[in-house]
Amino acid sequence: MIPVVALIVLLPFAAAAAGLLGSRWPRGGSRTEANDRAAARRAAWFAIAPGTASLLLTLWLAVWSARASGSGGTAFWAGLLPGSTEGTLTVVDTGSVPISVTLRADGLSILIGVLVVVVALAVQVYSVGYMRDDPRYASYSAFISLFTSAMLLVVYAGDLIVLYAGWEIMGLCSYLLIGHWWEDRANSRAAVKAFLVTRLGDVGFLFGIFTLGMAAGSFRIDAVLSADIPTGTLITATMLLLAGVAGKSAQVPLQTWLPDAMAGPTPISALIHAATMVAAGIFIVARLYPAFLGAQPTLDVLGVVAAVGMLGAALAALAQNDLKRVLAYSTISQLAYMAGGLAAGSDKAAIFHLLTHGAFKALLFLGAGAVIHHVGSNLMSHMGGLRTSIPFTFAGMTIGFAALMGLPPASGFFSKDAVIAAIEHSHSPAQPFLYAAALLTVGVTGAYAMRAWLRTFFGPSRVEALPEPEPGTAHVFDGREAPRSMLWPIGVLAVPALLLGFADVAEVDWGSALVSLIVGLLGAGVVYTFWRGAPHQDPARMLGPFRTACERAFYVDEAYRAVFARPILRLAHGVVRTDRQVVDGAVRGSGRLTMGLSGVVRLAQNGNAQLYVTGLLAGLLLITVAAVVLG
Amino acid sequence: MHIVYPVVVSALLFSIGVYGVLARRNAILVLMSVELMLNAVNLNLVAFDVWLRDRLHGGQVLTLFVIVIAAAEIGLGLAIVLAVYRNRRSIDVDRLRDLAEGDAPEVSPQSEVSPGRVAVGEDADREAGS
Amino acid sequence: MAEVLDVAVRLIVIVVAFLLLPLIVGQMEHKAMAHMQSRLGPMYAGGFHGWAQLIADGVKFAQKEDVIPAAADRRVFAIAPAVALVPYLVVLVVIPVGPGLVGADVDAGLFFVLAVMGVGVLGAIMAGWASANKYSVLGGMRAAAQLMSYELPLVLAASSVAMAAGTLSLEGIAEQWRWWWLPWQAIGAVVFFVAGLAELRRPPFDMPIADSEIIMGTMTEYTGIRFALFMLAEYAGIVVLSALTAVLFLGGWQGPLLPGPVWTLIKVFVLAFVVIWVRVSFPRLREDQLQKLAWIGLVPLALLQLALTGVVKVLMA
Amino acid sequence: MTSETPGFWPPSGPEVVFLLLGVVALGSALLVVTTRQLVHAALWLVLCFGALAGCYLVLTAEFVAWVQVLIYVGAVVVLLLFGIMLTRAPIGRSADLDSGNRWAAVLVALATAGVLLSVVVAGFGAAYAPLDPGQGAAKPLGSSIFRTWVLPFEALSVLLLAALIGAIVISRTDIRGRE
Repeated sequence: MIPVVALIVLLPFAAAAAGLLGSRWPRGGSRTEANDRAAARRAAWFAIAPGTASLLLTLWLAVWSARASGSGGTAFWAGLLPGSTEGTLTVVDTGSVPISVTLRADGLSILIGVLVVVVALAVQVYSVGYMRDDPRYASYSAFISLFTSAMLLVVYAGDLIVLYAGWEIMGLCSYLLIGHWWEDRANSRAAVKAFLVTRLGDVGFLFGIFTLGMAAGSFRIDAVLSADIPTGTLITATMLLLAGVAGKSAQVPLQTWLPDAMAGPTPISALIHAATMVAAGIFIVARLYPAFLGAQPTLDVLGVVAAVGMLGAALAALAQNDLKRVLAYSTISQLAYMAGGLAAGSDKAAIFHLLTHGAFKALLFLGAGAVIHHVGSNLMSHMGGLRTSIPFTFAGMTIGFAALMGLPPASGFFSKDAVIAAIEHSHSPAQPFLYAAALLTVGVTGAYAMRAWLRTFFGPSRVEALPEPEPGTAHVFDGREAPRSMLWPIGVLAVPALLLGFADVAEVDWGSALVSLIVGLLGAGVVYTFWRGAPHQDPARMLGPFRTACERAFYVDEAYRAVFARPILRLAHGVVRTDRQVVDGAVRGSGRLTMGLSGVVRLAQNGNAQLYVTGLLAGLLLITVAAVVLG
Repeated sequence: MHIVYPVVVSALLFSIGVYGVLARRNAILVLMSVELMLNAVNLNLVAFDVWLRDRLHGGQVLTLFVIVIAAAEIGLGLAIVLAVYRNRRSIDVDRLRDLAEGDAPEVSPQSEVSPGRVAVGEDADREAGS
Repeated sequence: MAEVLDVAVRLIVIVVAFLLLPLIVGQMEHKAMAHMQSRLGPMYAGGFHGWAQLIADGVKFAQKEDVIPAAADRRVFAIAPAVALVPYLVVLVVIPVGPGLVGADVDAGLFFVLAVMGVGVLGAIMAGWASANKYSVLGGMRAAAQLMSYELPLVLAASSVAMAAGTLSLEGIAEQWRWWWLPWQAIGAVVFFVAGLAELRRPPFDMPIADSEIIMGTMTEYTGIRFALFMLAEYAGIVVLSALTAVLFLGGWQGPLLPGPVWTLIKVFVLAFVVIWVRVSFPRLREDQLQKLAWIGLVPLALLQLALTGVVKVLMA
Repeated sequence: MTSETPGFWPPSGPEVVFLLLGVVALGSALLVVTTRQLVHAALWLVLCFGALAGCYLVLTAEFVAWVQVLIYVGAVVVLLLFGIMLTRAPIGRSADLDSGNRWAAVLVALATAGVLLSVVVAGFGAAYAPLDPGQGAAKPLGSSIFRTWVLPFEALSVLLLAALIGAIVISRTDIRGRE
């Protein structure tokens, strides 16, 4: 089955290469509108056809795995998809620990793989409509393909170094895609920020890989997991890996890049926040879960991080005016749930929530894209009363918000319940804190989901008073429902978002589910009450003086700027000044000193021959006198 | 005859010539001073020739040679001085500063029309033609 | 005491000769030139053929106001006539009239004569420069250039005869002279005489005072007694040149029948007459012609004479 | 050498004459380097050279004396005057015949005089040479030149020729260097 896996990974890669190199061939030179349109059409085919093929192959792989009689395991995917396969394509000899280019397909990777290809294909199809008039659509779709390919590589990698390669390519692609509208300085800044912050985590990640690899004597995941590694080493390695996880999955304290990454086109947000990049962090922990289980302090840290992240991000989401930023903070919050699930010892709950979250968050983002596409603005204060003008999107997003809030029967209800139940029953030292945070977050989640839903689709319509669209936002306003290529993915994604939860319906802990449901509804109800009182106004006013802090995400960016950026800038300025004044000054000063001295000497070199002769004779006399006196 | 007399006269004459060479700015005056120095040497030569009673008359013969060389020198020197005068309208040795490092202070701005040739003062425009 | 008397007598004789001979030559020029130009010349002063004309001229010059131009360099202007005149007086001292009849016998007499005559030109240059007159300066420069050019053939021709005689003493040369030296040293004689004329700035070599070009050249600003001194210097120069030529090339006092000093005087006056004759006969040369004559005429000729003398000398020895 | 060296006082006749001429020569030389009129400098130079010729005569170097007069006074000074006139020397005083480093020149000249005088007085203070007329006559000098010193003489004539050609080439404006 390894060739099939390789094909799944390579097809999007080939699509990326073809889209980058071939979409304009053979008439690449002239940038006429007709050419652009033809190139976009061709690029769309290049993007969608391999994506579809990849999806079909993944499904076939899943079917094969389901039928196979696998080795089994504790995780639920082992029961669902018991078949697994692993194959080494080549071994790169490095002189110490060899790198084996290994692919591995088991239940976990196939599950995530399905999520990835489905969301990616949905995003590609959606982008055809969303980015219809963009002159750089070809490179955009090619980057998405490359992104998909990289994520699939991460998912199917059987070797940590191979995994790391995909991991890094993803970082690159996120940079390219977030900065797609680089004409606006803010967008390119956001791209650079995302790149740098995730890179900060990647450093730790890379060293974590090295630590593990060195300790195990191999980079192969099997070997690493089965190796007998001392606990200290394991804690060090997992802590380092955690940095990478926090970076990629936007966990505290490296979460700041994600809200800013909303500068990219909305489908990109869907892709990054639902299926690929942020999922990668959670996936890695799940993949290496045995190692993490051996390092309890790491899991404790992860739990604290998750607790802080889920509540803080949810509160921040509650105060945002930008619909996409609401969803972004929501993503951070939900990812923190998954991290919490992992910290609580249940990788199954985390992956389950990852899957459902991937579905409903992609749905929400694509729906938000459709709304933005319709309104021409990201800001909820510009929206309102949209349920009548875009009913299809309204329906899709209602399902999405329900899943987010954890309302039955939407998928989020089951997965979140699983996570909360896992937290409730865990024996981690951070358990009480984590549990309290999780429950509180459920309430806040209900509140902000309700608020976003109400602000967007209910209340008075403010569409007519719109200003011209700004760069960096969706740039087409046609006042109708979005094109069909955008609606189809919404419809398709709505199905798993609604129904995926029933996959695990048997294991629902109804007690804790009821508690969380009540808390969630309580939060939603408070918001609804506030909203009923004054539909024109933002229900976030209930936060009172706390609102600004929430809106600014508790000043983390400012704090970072004050703690890291400014001192570093000051240091850099100092270094520059030192270089200019001390180092260059020494160089220039020595030059100037030489020039000055030579200037003094030059005074004698004034071209007056008589002066020369005078000096000559004076010297001669001195020598004579000296010779006579001394001799 | 005490040899010290001609030798002292010679030494003083030489010193006077030294002063002239160093202090005079007109090139012809400098040439004259050089002649004074040469004459001082000649006087010395003659005096020592007499003192040593040289049978070969080396001193006096050398004096004659020096005189001849002085004549040749004055001919060439004047030719050079005249060539300089033709080009620069000046034979002040302290204004002939092409050897100076950097800009010679004497070069007036309007005279920098032709590089490599420092024309002095208002004579710059009516040079050559002779 | 006798020595002092001897020296005194000699000097007195020389001064008398120095005062008398130029006058005679001047008077001769007056009359000879007049006759050559078919006129009488001065006829009234002193009676017989105006013999006292030059004395009268001298008196007139002495009476004239001594004018010095305001812009002139006064001291140099004043000294210049003396510088022009004195060398000829000094030269006369060493010219022998007969055997032993000489003011002072100098070992290197020929050299002495040539050296001192060269100094005379300084007078012309000083006069030309000090007058603060551009014509005068031009004249002075011409005089200097002329001196520079003609000094060379003069010295070369003189050295030829010195070589022939084997001595630099004028008396010695005159003693050594034989009749066949006339053809042998003919070229040298002509060169010497012509170059001497040029050095005296006599016509046709009188560019420094060419009146039709530069008014009166070096003498433009001179009047009265100073002008008279320049004229005196010129005639004294004629006497000196004639005497030198006679001593060097014509055997000096050597001659049949008549006593030596008489022969000398005859030769001197004949040569002086030739000088006058040349003046009347030839037009003035142009400046470039003058230089050309010196450098491509006289110098090669003098060198030729020198070579000839040397060859003959070697053959005879 | 005579075994008995006369004292400095009283000076002999030639010595008196020599000293007088020396004073004249030094005085006129001083005027040459200090006068503010160019042409006067040349004329004082004539006097200086003349006095020096007299010194040579006193020192029995007769031939050298006349050569001095012939070449220096008759040729060199005339050439210098020629040059002065060609460079348009003004009549009267020129304000700027001395350059700026005059005082340095005075110092150096005085130092030179001091050094030379101390050396020669220390070295030759007692030297005495009786004057012997005829030593510097043309004949012994000529035979010396053309016997012993004939090779330097020839070399010198070549030098003179070279100087002659050089002076012509330099002063003629119609002779151009090879382009």
